Amino acid sequence: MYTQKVMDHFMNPRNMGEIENPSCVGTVGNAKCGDIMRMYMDIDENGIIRDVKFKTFGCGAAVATSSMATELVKGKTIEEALKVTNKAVMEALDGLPPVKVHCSLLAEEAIHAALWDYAEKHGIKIEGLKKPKSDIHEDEEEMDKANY
Amino acid sequence: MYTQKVMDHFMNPRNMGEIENPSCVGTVGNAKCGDIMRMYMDIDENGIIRDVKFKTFGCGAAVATSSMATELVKGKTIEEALKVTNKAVMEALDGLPPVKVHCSLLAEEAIHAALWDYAEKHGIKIEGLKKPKSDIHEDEEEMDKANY
Amino acid sequence: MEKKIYLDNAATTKTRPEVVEAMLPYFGELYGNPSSVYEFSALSKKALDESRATIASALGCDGSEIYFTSGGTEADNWALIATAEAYEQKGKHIITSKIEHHAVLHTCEYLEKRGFEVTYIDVDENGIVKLDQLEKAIRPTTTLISIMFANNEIGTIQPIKEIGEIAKKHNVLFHTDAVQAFGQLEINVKDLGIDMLSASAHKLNGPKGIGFLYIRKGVKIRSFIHGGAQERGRRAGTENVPYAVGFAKAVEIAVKTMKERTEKELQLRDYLIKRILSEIPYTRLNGHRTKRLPNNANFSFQFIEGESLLIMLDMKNICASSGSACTSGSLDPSHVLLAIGLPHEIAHGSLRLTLSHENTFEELDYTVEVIKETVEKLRKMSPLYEDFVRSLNANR
Amino acid sequence: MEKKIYLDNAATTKTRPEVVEAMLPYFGELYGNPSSVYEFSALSKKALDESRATIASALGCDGSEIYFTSGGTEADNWALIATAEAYEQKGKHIITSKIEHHAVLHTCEYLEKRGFEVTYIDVDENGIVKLDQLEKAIRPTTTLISIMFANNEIGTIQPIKEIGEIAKKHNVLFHTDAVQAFGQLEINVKDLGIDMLSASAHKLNGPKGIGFLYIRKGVKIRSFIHGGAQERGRRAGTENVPYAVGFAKAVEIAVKTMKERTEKELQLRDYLIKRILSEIPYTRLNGHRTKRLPNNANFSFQFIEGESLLIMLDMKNICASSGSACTSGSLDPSHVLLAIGLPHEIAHGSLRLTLSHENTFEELDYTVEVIKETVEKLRKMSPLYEDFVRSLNANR
Ligand SMILES: Cc1ncc(COP(=O)(O)O)c(C=O)c1O
Ligand SMILES: Cc1ncc(COP(=O)(O)O)c(C=O)c1O
Repeated sequence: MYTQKVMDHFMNPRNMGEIENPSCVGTVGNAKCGDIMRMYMDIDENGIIRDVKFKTFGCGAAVATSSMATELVKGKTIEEALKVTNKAVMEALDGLPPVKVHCSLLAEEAIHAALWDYAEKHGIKIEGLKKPKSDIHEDEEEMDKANY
Repeated sequence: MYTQKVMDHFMNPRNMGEIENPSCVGTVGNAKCGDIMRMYMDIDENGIIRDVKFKTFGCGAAVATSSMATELVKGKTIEEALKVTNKAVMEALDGLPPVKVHCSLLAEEAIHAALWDYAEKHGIKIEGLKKPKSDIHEDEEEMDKANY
Repeated sequence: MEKKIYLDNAATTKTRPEVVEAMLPYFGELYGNPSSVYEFSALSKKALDESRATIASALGCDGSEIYFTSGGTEADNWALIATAEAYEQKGKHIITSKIEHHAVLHTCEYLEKRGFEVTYIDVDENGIVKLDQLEKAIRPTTTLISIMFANNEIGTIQPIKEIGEIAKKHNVLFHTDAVQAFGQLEINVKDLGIDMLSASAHKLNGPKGIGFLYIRKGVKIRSFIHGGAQERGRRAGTENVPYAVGFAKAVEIAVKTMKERTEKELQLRDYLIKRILSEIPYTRLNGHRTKRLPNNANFSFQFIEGESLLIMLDMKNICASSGSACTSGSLDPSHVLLAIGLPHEIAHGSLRLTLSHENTFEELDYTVEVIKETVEKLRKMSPLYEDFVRSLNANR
Repeated sequence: MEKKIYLDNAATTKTRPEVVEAMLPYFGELYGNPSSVYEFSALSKKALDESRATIASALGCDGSEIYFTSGGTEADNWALIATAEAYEQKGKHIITSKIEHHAVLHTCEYLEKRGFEVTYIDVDENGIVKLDQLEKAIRPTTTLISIMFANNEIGTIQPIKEIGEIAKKHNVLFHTDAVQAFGQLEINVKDLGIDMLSASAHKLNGPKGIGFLYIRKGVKIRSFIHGGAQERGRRAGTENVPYAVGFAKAVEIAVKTMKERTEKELQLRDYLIKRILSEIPYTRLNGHRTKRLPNNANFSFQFIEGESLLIMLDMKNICASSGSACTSGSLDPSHVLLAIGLPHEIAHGSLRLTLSHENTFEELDYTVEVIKETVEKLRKMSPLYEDFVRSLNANR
């Protein structure tokens, strides 16, 4: 059901773990839906994401999208990181099954949540960053909805 | 679906044919239901059925029950013939499938119809003989009816 | 003559050895449930989806538009009941014909009990649906037209494209029961304007107990059998993977052999029809002379009754039918034969012979001789024939 | 370790070679339609009726009370929908439980849309239906109680006899979904007061796509699938003779081997439960400790999510499930685990292992080791576990 890339990032997640004394942390999702992602970032004085780590409670796609998201933002500036969309995460993973698309949204949201925390802690405003929702709901296919 | 006896009477019907100048004839059933039986009798002055013949338009069971009915009345008196019931015909054939029970009723009725004709022609009243219905309907199982 | 002559291919067909072969691995080694998560099950899922794609390509549609069912009957029930329910807001009127299979007619009766209205369109003496009557029957509240592709008793093929156009013009959905046609005729659902189509594997040398409903993308009907999310949430129940694979194999072969096979059947059929009609008096062919399934012949022999004819043929090792198999045992004459205008006693004397490409001319020669003898024998026993002969003589 | 370890026998089972063997003739040579008139078809009809009788004797009922369906799901749909419709005059209320299979629950939802009322009875923390609540829920308008025999996820066996008595006392029909129980437990429908019972062949080493509904003589429900007069007029559609024969063979073997087989399963199951619970912390067994199917084990591993666990097990060649197969892919945690009172995040971390007598202790040893490692790995990745450990340390 998953692409090889997804399976690779799931079985061998990149940047999994914690950062001691991180610049910021963001946690999104909820246990009810079965997905929680937490992202730690270490951001230097130039606004470059020097290090990033994640922890995820969730399905294979949730783990893989978090892993890929960390890879995509690591070494980037805050502005660049903000441009990492769920689409980019999905493409980098060679796609996700339709029912798993919400995982990539959650990964995007986790980046935003961490950056929001950074902005709050430093009392700055990051252009284009909105307060992240802590909870992304499934984007069910119309068809499925019609049947239940 | 049919017993060996039924098959035997169907494939080799006894007393099939017509009687020229019969004492009486009875025809029962209707083409709508797919069964018509005609019975010819030759009855002597002592009220003994000397000869009997039938013709039947109908299924295997219709042919077999007519054939068996002729065997059961041949050589009998009118009174004896009146006592040949559909049960007797069925038993003599080792049974019929439930949906075919009406054929045996039709055979009984054919005997009655011939005898009724005899009574009318001779202006006599035969004890216990009612005017036969020309048409016997299927006695469907309750269950089947409930389903359609 | 001990070998049986099977002339009842409209009732069911033999499952092809290649089909059995194709199914076997899915009983034994590849038994995973297609809905499970692990890779072992992905093999079942793949087989299922490939089967779907094979079947879809035979109809000119997409795999995602094919939903497996337990047979033609379930597919018919589904199309009618779920459409009636889904479009109830628009109206509660359905149109069908008088010569549909019981899977459609009894489902209509069920819907009538639930407050739906059904119009049953007449057919002409050849069994072709009256298109003008059909179009006039459409009301603003009509949600569905269900007309069979080809009839199972008399083989008549309906003007499907015209019906599709009428349906489209009036914005009504069009379902067709193609259980007899699929595998015998070329069908392209897009060209013909078909919104839903039922088919069944066992009519084309696949296994008994699997069919499908084609549902055009965009038709918003729900599931008929509720439960798990199988068949994209539209047909619950663990999927019958072996039969799906077998069905696809049967379709693949049916498509590949269609031209050659049906040409052979046509020759056999026309030979049979010609001999029977010319050699047995007081006999008629039921159904349209040319717009008929290549393997169907249906006769009425006046003055005799069908079941007794069948049994006598059976004693001579000929397997035939007097109507649809599932109504044998009932006393009513075929509703199809009554609908084309036959009187009861003639309808009762009908015989359906449905061929396969494996039948031979020798088999048919034997069959014609047996039918001739048997009809003669039964007529001699028939009071109707006696009356007829008397009236002939009286008029002389 | 390349050989797969199949621990998902509640999802589906391998079709036994003897079953395949028994079916083969009915594809190839004995392909006659059981409803046809000729003798060739009588062979199919005989096989069908003998299969019915074999199955009936396993349940202590009569062959005429067994109606073949396309699976457990159809049987459940039939029992619920046809009973609701047939007894509508009496009332429009049905009682079921919160832990039924979707085949029952989604059918109830369908009936609710059609204006029927459904009461969903709670279960206790072990998954046993609350009998007092059940009895109190009965109204004068209640027509049916449908409670499953044994649950497919947590294996809990219900007090069927008591439910049968309650139903009888209040003159309400009682249907039970025995899809998981049939073949694993002894069932006598008369002793247990069951009016209708659903079962499915593929759960007991028979083929996928055939099941049956037992309908006690006297229960006046109609057909659910309308059409021909097959199955004594109650279930239309050409009969799946090969699968009926295969189902009967599977039942015959299941009955013959039941004692030995389930004893073996019990030993395996209890060994597995003991090791998992004692060797992996923050783990619970879901379902009743003893009133459970002999082959079912269901665990919740706190702080981790089920699908990722499943996939990692799959990478080690272990086939398992996190709920019923047909709901995998959905994001909602199991309704069964929520009904027994688990919080969402724990319900999400559940694993169902369902054994067969062919599993070995060696397989289970390997499985336990893999689960241990995997749970540990996933907990290290889990923010929930991180929070938990922090709070532990903070409280020290
Ligand atoms: C308890 C229960 N009921 C019903 C079903 C449905 O059976 P089937 O897959 O044969 O339709 C299943 C299994 O899938 C089940 O476990
Ligand atoms: C025209 C037609 N529709 C429906 C059916 C029912 O198909 P099945 O037997 O697969 O349920 C048949 C055959 O029995 C048929 O000939």
